[in-house]
Amino acid sequence: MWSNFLSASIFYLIAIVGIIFAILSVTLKNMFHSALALIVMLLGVAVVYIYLDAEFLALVQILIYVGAIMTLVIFAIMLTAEIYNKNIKRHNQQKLISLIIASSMAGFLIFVLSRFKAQAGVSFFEPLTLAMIGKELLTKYVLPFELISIILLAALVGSAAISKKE
Amino acid sequence: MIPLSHYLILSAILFSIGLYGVFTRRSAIGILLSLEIMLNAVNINFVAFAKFMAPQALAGQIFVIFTIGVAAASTVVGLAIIVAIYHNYKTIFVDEIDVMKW
Amino acid sequence: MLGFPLLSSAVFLPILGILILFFIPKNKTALIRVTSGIITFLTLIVSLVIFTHFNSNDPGLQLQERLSWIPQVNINYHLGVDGLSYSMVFLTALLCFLACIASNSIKERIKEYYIFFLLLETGMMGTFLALDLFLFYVFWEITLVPMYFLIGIWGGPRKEYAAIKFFLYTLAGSVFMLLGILALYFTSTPHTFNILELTQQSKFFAQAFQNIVFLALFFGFAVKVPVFPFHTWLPDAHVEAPTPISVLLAGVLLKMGAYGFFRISYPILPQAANYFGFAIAVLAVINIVYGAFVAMAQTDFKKMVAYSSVSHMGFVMLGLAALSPVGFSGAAMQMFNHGIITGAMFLLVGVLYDRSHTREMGAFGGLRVNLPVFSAVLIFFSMASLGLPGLSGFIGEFLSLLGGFKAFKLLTAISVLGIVITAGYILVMIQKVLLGPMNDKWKGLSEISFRELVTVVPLLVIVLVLGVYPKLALDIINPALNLILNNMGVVLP
Amino acid sequence: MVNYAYLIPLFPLLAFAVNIFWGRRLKAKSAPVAILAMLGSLVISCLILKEVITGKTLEQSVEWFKVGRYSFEAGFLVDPLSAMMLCVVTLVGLLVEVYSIGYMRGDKRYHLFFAYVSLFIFSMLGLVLSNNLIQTYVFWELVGVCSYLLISFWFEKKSAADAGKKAFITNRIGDAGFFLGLSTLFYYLGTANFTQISQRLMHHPEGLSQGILALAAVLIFCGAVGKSAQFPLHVWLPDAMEGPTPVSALIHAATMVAAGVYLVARSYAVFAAGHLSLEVVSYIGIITSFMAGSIALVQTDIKRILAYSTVSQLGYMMIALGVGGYSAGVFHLMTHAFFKALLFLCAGSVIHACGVQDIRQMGGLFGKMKVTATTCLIGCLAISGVPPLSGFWSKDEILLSVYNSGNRVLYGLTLIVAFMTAFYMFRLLFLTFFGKPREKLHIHKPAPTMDWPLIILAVFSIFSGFVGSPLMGHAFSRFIYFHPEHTEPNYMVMISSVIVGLAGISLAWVFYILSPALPAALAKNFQPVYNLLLNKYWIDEIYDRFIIQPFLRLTKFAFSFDRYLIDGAVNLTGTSCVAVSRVKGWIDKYIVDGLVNLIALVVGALGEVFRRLQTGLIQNYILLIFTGVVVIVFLLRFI
Repeated sequence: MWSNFLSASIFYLIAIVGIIFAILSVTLKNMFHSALALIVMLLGVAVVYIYLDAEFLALVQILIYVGAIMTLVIFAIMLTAEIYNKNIKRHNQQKLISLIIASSMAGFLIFVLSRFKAQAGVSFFEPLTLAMIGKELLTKYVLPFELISIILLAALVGSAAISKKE
Repeated sequence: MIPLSHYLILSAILFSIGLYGVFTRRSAIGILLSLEIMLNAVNINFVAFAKFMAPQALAGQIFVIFTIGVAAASTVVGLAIIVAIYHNYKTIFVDEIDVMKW
Repeated sequence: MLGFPLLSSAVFLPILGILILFFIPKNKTALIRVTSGIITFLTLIVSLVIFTHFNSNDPGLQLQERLSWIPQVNINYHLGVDGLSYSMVFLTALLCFLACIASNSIKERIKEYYIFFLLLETGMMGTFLALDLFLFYVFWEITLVPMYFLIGIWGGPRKEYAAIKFFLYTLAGSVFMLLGILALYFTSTPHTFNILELTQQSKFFAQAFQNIVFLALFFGFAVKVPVFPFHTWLPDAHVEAPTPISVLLAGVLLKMGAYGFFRISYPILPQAANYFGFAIAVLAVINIVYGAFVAMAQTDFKKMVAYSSVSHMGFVMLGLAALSPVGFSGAAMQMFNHGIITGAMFLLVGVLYDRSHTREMGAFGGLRVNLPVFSAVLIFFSMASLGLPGLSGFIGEFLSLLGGFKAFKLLTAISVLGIVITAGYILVMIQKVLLGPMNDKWKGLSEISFRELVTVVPLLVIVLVLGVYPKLALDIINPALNLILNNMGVVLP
Repeated sequence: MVNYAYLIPLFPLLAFAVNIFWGRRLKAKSAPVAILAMLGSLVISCLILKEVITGKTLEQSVEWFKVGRYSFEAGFLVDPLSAMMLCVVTLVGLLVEVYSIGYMRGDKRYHLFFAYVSLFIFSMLGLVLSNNLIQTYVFWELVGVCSYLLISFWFEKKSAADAGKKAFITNRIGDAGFFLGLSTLFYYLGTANFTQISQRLMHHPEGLSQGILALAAVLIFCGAVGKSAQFPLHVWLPDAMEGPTPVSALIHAATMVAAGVYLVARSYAVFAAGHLSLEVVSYIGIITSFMAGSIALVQTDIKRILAYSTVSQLGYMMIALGVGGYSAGVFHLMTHAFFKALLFLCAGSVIHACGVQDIRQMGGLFGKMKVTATTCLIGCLAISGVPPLSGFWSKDEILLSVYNSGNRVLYGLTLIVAFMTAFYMFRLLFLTFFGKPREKLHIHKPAPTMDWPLIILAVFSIFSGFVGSPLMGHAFSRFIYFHPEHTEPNYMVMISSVIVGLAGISLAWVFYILSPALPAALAKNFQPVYNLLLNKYWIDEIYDRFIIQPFLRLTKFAFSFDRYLIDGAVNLTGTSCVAVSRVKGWIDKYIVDGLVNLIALVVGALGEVFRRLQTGLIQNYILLIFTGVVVIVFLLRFI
């Protein structure tokens, strides 16, 4: 029981940390800082994946998001934004209304979801293994798998073409 | 045991935060970051539903893998576009790029 | 029945030429001119080939081509040729070819010019060959559009006025014509646009109906002929049009009206033709005398020739009204000859105008001194125009008058006055332009060039040959005319 | 030989073709071409005449063209009348052409002259040979054109060009009548063939009244009036003297103007059938001959005198035909052709020699131009009717027929005309060749080619009369024979004509040799008459004032009528259409279109408001989208 409680409380902690860092990420004036905050949030999401018995996804989350994408984003920030100039406004004038809309959205969703009772009987199951994921990917989902690799390649070439100086 | 609704509420909160970021960020990169938040919120939904509704199916996890892949691709392209815009307009603030106006 | 659609090829060869012209760049003017020349020449050749397949003893319509076009309302693509239409087809082909050569004087927007020119030829050919009223109407209208542009773009100083007047006037006429055609269509049983079938049904049409339809058609055709008082578009259009177009206008377009009477009004509505005979004769005589009077008053060379056309076309109407073999032959001959002679006159006026840029007859004088060849040719055609025996103009006038005399003695006696006045204005013209002391102003005027001579010499030969031996033409035309008269119930001896 | 009659006109046609196309290269050689052709025609004509005298006639025709029931034919008719005319035309033609070699030498359009003359001869011969009225009409007109071309041969002179035009138009007026006449005949008889016309008239066809026949005859006579310069269409002939003199001799004296007489003779059957018509012919003839003769009395231009003389003589022939003296008229036609051609050629020589045409400037030319003067004297004697020259015999025949017709007034008038003829001819002769030179004129002697034709014509003028004289038993009238004529010689008539002629000559001698001052005094005393004659009865002026000017005004009026009334009506239709459409346009623009514009305006205003939403800022859009989503969700959930 204790372990259950512990794990639950760790989850809520992680969730709150993730939310806080997410908020930081969208509100911080320094773009570099907000990128770092985002990394923290992403790590938090990885933990949530572990809670959901998706260890492989957690790993992918850390490797791809934190390791690859965020590095890229930081490079882009370095290249473009004047990070240290505090005088530049980082947010536009529609903050208030955005807040209202976003929070009402959230409130509404919470309102709905909180009344949502999931069915029981989800506790006994065989854990899904990495091998099964690999097998599925190369058999049932081979076409989307190949497609995604092509998309990645296209994105690679396309981004190189776009950002090339005239 | 954490109920499904809590995962979903977490996801909803994250999504709304991302939405707020998209609404308010002036910098294009900031918007991109907020988008990542939203994507992650969605991914949480996928995995959570997969775990609670169809535990034997791998579809949820595999979808997330694809989503991550597509997100990576879109981020890359988006960043490239931002760099290109920066070359042309010497700014990455989207409220200064209003050529789509009437 | 011949396998090869000869008549269609005569009609659509110019269209082919237009398609070829589309692919020739605008600035290759020489190529454009040569191409159009070749196309018109080929059309002429086709018209001669038609003659070799033409049996002049057969009075009916030959070489017929018939395709269903709009079967729902019984409209056919139906062509055919008889002696009467052959003379017109040949005239069209010949004058188009010569006018095409004469078009060298056109210097701007050449490609468009030739495109319109060839379109005009198709329209004229089609009008003379069509045996379906609907098709006839379509071709009739086709001629209108290119003519409008040809006058309106390449014309003289008042070209817009002339072009619009021409267009609206003839359009107003053809609207009535269309009404007449539709009336015929809905009255015939079974409904048909076929001229031959309508001719067969002519006896079932009531007199009153015939009269009304005849008047409607008359208005359409009379504008084109032109019959007094619908003639005022003619001087304007003729004067403003460029030379080759005046040639076609006077040479061919006017004949379309008269041809309409021959082919449609008279055979299909014989009783009405009989009923209105006297009225038409009166108008014809007014045409002859009045046209000559007005021509006499002109100082502008081209205008004089234009009004002389009014006068000469009066003979056609007189011959028609006579409703006898002699009158009809005269009218048909006069149609052909007027085309040739007036065509040549306009060409010659053009020759003079190209050099001097004036058409005031009074401004010239004594040109015969240094333009002997031009003068000889002009005098020749002037004599033909005033109906000198031995030249073709005489035969038409003579037969028309002879036919007219049988039917309307007094009217014909009055119209003979027209001959005298014609001599008057033609001679005044010759004197003003060619005779008298030489005007020093025109000392430098160059003689008629070889190319210009080429355009008039064939006409000259025709005028002479037909004048001396009219049998050539009459033997082709007469069987067809006799058939028309027979169908109309005119008793032939 | 008769079968080859068609060759006669063919030769000159050939010569015409050669000269018109290659004349410029032939230059002086164009004359021999024409003359050779003429010679050929003359030879054939003479041979034919010889055969015709033996009683052979021939009519041949081919179909020219056929319309309906009518066949129009081309053919030739060789009978005594045409055979005689052929010889006269070819002979005079030949002599005139020979004469022209000298007369036209050095002219710029030398070859054209011979071309035209050849064409004229061709047409004239065609006219003579025609066997039907339509063919006659064809050549009739052709002859007129040649005349036109030759009169205005020196077209640089305005007067020549005017004269040509006048001649042509005046002739056309007559031709119009001719045309109607032939149409009438053709319509009622169904044929235009001379022989068939005569035959059918003999059988008195039904429906053909005297009146119609007379009308047809008079209409045909209109043509003759035009061509033969009879009153009232005589005005062109004196003006036609603007042409070269040989042309005047050939066309306007000997041949073409005689065509009118020939036409009347040819269609005499018609005239004889319509009674009234012959009277018309004789009255026109006497009016013409009297009027022209009196005008000739006072003219001073040598050619004009001859021209009026010609008109007068043609009137004479008409009188003869009118009173039934068929052979007399034709006989005079022949003799007149010779002596009038002779006189004209003489005049030509004189003009050529001294360069002036006014006889008052001449005088005393006898010594310098012996051949010309002598032949001219012969011509004058012949025309004055002095026996035994040709004119005497033919004039006597005419006087005899007039006398026999019983119309004494007519007879008296013809005698007066004969007197006048003798007077003015000798007036011309005396003033030109006798007395003293009135002005110093440089005289060049005529070339021999100009003298020889004179001599030949003089010979014919002397002797051609004998063929019709009682001495040879009226051989001519028996040859030409139309119907039995009174051929008994009447010595009273004969003597009276001689006396009248001699009286005229004597009076001229008194006036112009004996006391040259007399004419002027006479003119002064009879000023009005003198003026009347000098101004040719003011006929030209009357025509100009009462016919030509009103006509021209009428044409101007017709043109204005056309321009302003008819075309005005058309334009009015056009303008009123435009006006109506203006009104409709206004309605369209401000009412119908106004509504449309109002709607557009409202939409535009709204757009002006709502376009504020279109900021171009993507974030605004997203915000709005989600606002929408939220609102919708709330609405769905709570309402």
